[in-house]
Amino acid sequence: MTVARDSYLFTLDVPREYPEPQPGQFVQVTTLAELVLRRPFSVAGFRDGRHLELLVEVRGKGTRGFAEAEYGSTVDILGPLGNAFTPPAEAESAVLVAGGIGVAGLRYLAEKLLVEAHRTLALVGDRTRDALLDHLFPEPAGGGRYRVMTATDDGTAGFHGAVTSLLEDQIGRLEGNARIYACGPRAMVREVARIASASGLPCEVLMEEIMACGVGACRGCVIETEGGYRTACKDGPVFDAADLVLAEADDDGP
Amino acid sequence: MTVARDSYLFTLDVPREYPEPQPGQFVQVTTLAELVLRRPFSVAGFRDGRHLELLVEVRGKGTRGFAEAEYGSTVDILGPLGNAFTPPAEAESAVLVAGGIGVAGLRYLAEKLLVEAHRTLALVGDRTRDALLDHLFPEPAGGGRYRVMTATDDGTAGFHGAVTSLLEDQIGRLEGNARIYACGPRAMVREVARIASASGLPCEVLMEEIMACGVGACRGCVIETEGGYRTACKDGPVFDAADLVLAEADDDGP
Amino acid sequence: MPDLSVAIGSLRMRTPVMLASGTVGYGAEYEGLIDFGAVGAIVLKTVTVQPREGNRPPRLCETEAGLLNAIGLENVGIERFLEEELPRASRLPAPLVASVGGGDVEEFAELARAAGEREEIAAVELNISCPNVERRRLPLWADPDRVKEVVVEARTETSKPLLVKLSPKAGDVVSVAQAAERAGADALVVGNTLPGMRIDVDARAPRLGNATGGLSGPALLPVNLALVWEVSAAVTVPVVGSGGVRTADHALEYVMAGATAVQVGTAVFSDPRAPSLIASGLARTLERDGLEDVSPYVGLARKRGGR
Amino acid sequence: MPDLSVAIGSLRMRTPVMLASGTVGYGAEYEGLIDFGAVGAIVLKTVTVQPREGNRPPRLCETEAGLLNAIGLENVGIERFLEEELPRASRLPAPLVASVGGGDVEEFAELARAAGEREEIAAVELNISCPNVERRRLPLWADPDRVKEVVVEARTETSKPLLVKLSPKAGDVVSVAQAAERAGADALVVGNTLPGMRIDVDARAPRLGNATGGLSGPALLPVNLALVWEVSAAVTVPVVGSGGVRTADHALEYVMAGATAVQVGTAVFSDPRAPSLIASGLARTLERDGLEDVSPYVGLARKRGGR
Ligand SMILES: Cc1cc2nc3c(=O)[nH]c(=O)nc-3n(C[C@H](O)[C@H](O)[C@H](O)COP(=O)(O)OP(=O)(O)OC[C@H]3O[C@@H](n4cnc5c(N)ncnc54)[C@H](O)[C@@H]3O)c2cc1C
Ligand SMILES: Cc1cc2nc3c(=O)[nH]c(=O)nc-3n(C[C@H](O)[C@H](O)[C@H](O)COP(=O)(O)OP(=O)(O)OC[C@H]3O[C@@H](n4cnc5c(N)ncnc54)[C@H](O)[C@@H]3O)c2cc1C
Ligand SMILES: Cc1cc2nc3c(=O)[nH]c(=O)nc-3n(C[C@H](O)[C@H](O)[C@H](O)COP(=O)(O)O)c2cc1C
Ligand SMILES: Cc1cc2nc3c(=O)[nH]c(=O)nc-3n(C[C@H](O)[C@H](O)[C@H](O)COP(=O)(O)O)c2cc1C
Ligand code: FES
Ligand code: FES
Repeated sequence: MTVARDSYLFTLDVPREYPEPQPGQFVQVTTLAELVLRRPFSVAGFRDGRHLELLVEVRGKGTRGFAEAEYGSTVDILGPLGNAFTPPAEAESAVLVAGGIGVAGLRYLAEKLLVEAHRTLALVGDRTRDALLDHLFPEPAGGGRYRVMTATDDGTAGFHGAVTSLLEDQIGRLEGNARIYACGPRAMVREVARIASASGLPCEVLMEEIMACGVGACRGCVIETEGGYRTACKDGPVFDAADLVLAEADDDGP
Repeated sequence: MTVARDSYLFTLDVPREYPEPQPGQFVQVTTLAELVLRRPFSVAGFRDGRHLELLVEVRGKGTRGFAEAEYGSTVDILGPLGNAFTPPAEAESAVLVAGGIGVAGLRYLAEKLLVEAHRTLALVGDRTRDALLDHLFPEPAGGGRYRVMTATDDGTAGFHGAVTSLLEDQIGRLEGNARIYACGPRAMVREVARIASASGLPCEVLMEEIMACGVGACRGCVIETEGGYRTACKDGPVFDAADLVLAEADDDGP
Repeated sequence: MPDLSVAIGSLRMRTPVMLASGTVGYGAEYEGLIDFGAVGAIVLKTVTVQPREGNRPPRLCETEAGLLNAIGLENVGIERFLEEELPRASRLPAPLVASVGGGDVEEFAELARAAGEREEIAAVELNISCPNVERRRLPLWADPDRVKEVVVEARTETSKPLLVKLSPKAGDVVSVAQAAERAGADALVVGNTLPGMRIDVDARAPRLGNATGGLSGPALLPVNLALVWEVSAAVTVPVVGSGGVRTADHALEYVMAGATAVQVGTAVFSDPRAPSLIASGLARTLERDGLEDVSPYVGLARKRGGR
Repeated sequence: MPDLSVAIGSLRMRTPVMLASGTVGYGAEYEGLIDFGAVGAIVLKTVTVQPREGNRPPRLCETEAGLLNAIGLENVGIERFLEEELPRASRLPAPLVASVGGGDVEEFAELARAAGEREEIAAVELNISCPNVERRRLPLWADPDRVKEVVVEARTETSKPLLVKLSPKAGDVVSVAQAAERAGADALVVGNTLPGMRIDVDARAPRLGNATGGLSGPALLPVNLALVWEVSAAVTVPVVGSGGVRTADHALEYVMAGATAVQVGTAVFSDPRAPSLIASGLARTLERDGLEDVSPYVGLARKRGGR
């Protein structure tokens, strides 16, 4: 299903014995037979124990091949893999910050939080209105415990500016403790980490790196942390923002 | 259009200015974007100056990719390339010997001969009835100047035995001069050449070799002849059988 | 049921399908995903004397039909390897081969002794493509004389089978292979990755943090296959083919070129079932051809028309 | 309109897109198919002193993302080349570079003189990957000392720009490059094909009549790109990248790695329009980046984060 220009939501029927993924985990997908590596995608939803949802933005050969896969075809996936987000404590509100396709990494978490009626604020940013993926987050429920706000760089929808500015704007208005969850471009992640640190709030981020094995064997997907290199596939993809060494030079990402 | 298990007849609409191919010529086709080489296919028919026909047997990646191309998609072809069969003289009957997909290399010639009402005997051989491609030759016309006979290795249709045995059987019954045209597996070609030579009949064969440039530039597709190596793409693909050096060891083909 | 087993000295392998060093880590990471029962031997990730941090990321980059990696030999060092990783790996139902990488002759000797002492280890593979600590004109992997020294010293330190893994970037691989054989290698692995790089033209920078890396996968197959062809004609010890093996037919290509076994690396990333599928494919081919074991295939392409 | 022209000494090229030796024959074969007006120079098929028959077929084999060829330097010999082929080629609207392959120093000198004398020829490329006539331990392409001799002698025979085409199979390509530079080469072409082979497991024989051949195409790109990266850091003369260039972005990768121009070979087989598409793609990129010529791109990846 096309959900924005060049972004697609896939529903995969998984076998009955498929283990329930945790929010933050991902799967390694064979997108095109001729590619040497699988492609990692966050679990963006899991329904009835049988339907695994992936939200994919076309970026290169593999994602394009996957987007063009025929409806009804069989997909080879490995996973769920990796660690998971720490659920917020009873008293903490959850603040989700998603930039662009980063929505994919937080959507399953958002759904769980909604089901649990946890106090949640989801901030979704993108360049412009047509690109925004906020509608992929679950619909705000009654009672006001779960809210979605948007930001666009060009001001065509929601807050006019970066989603991180929206975060700064909102963070002061939160009542009680909060825990931040972020997924998006490197520069955004770095800025969220800075804001969290400045506000003394715990913050977890989902990090993307090119992957080969996906199971911690090849040491190909490492992320620099205060404790040295850690694998995004096994030690991550979720990291405590305070542990990460995020250099400006790496903002382009892998 | 599927014409036998794993064989397909394609009709390509060519631009109005497309040059009329001669029987024996071929085109170089981009079958799959990720392949490094185009694939050569004989012109198997040309209608109304606008429709180029190719008859393709799935052998590997390229032919499979081509067979799976969607109806209505655009195909990138180079050609017509190569030399052509020498038309039979007025007084010569034409004997066409096709083994397997070799039908592709002689079909266009057969059609021309039929149109010209030339005395023609087409012999088509294959392993078994279901594989036979004789129905791709034009239907025998009235007047008996054009005949198609078949041979199968397992005797399920036509002559029971190799098409070359059928040729030996028929060659004695021909009236007047004849000229032989052959296309098929190396071993068959070698045997036809031997029979032609023994009978003193002129014989031309269409030779297959793996090709890169298709225009005589790379020297990759050479065939051994009495006069040294000749390119299948430019000096050929049609060769005078008497000039060829056909070693038994090469029967497997390229 | 044909017998797929092959041996390199006392290293007896159920099938000629080994797992290549560095691609399956210390093995346990792939537990439950790879059918280790179908595997001839697991070559563990190369260990060095000291732990190594490895290169800065990105460390991977996919290229046409290939993978570039610049892991930089990140590893926990021989000590923690022997203490922590080896016990975990030894639970797996396949023989273990330790891969060791030294910066000089002494380190190789030390590593070979330390690894060879452990009964969990069936054989030792010397990875001579490692970055050099010494500053010499010729890097180790290209210098037959130094390779000979390394193998001679390692040989004195262990009686376990010694495999020497050659680098395709050595201009004269055959001389290096012969030197290793003369020095007492029990088998030659041909070979490691080839240096390569890609540039991100938008970022205007190399795609790998280390700029260059090693090329593996299908793109490497024809290159290492030609080296197996050359090397196996020039030595008498078994040759193990490595580079781009994904199917039973690829394994057979290496075997027909002169290899006794193959190592599978990159293919495991796209399909952890690849090793067992290759083994069962080989078994089917043997059955089709009415053969009892793989030995008649070894070097067959040379006997048949190979010039 | 940005200016794509680049120069190697007196060889002035309209665009940095050259046609690689051996892939377009003597040029005329591709008349009407390649837009020679968009091409910087045509490197003609390597000629030798005596005519050569070449290798027995099959001479080609496609492999994953690559092509193996074993043409065996089939050519008409320098005499017929100068008499018959050159006049035909000189009709084409692009400068001609003669590629010559000698078996020893004297042959290279003779060929460079004979080719350099002709005004139709704008530059001479020395193909040092040729099979050797002399029997030495090191083949020519791997021996810096011999390469130096070859270039020195060729240099005395012609004042036309001399390009030296290196082989990626030389273990130490940088030393060979530096030797060629010191001997007077005006540019280095990096590089030729890499040895490779495939085996037909059904026929149980090599797919090429000559068993092994040279690997070209996309699979070769990362390997030769890494060599351009290394070589261009070690020499001051222009470097020309060759291996797997199919798109303007591939050409840019070579340029950002340090090349001044590129050669396109195998890509012409799949699309004779590739050279002109690459040239127009480069022009568009220059325009987008607001640049007037390609020189700011040369080696840019090293300036930016290249380590
Ligand atoms: C844990 C994890 C979860 C992810 N979840 C999602 C998701 O839910 N939805 C989604 O659309 N994408 C997700 N990604 C990113 C996705 O994996 C890449 O976009 C994809 O691999 C690109 O493949 P490609 O063949 O289309 O692009 P390529 O042609 O391989 O590359 C295109 C560009 O993307 C970069 N790239 C390649 N692989 C990655 C990667 N693994 N991570 C980041 N950048 C990469 C390349 O360097 C290049 O610049 C996730 C990545 C990780 C590591
Ligand atoms: C002048 C000429 C005309 C041809 N006409 C036809 C035709 O009309 N219809 C048709 O179906 N086929 C024809 N062929 C053969 C066709 O080109 C090959 O079957 C095709 O290239 C195989 O491509 P592939 O990718 O499917 O197979 P691959 O995977 O490339 O190879 C499969 C097998 O076929 C062999 N092979 C590959 N290329 C060729 C080749 N060019 N010639 C012979 N064997 C090859 C390989 O060595 C291998 O054993 C012709 C070939 C030539 C040279
Ligand atoms: C991510 C990665 C890490 C590797 N690490 C090592 C290593 O530590 N030691 C070693 O000898 N080879 C290492 N290799 C090389 C492989 O063992 C193998 O020889 C090579 O990849 C070619 O085989 P393949 O194409 O099947 O992968 C590594 C390869 C990859 C892809
Ligand atoms: C069929 C073929 C023939 C070649 N002949 C020659 C040659 O005669 N002389 C030479 O220097 N290089 C020759 N090459 C190498 C090419 O010039 C080029 O350097 C190499 O193919 C890598 O570039 P590519 O990947 O763009 O093809 C040949 C390559 C091919 C594919
Ligand atoms: S992808 Fe192999 S360790 Fe993460
Ligand atoms: S294919 Fe290039 S000469 Fe025939």
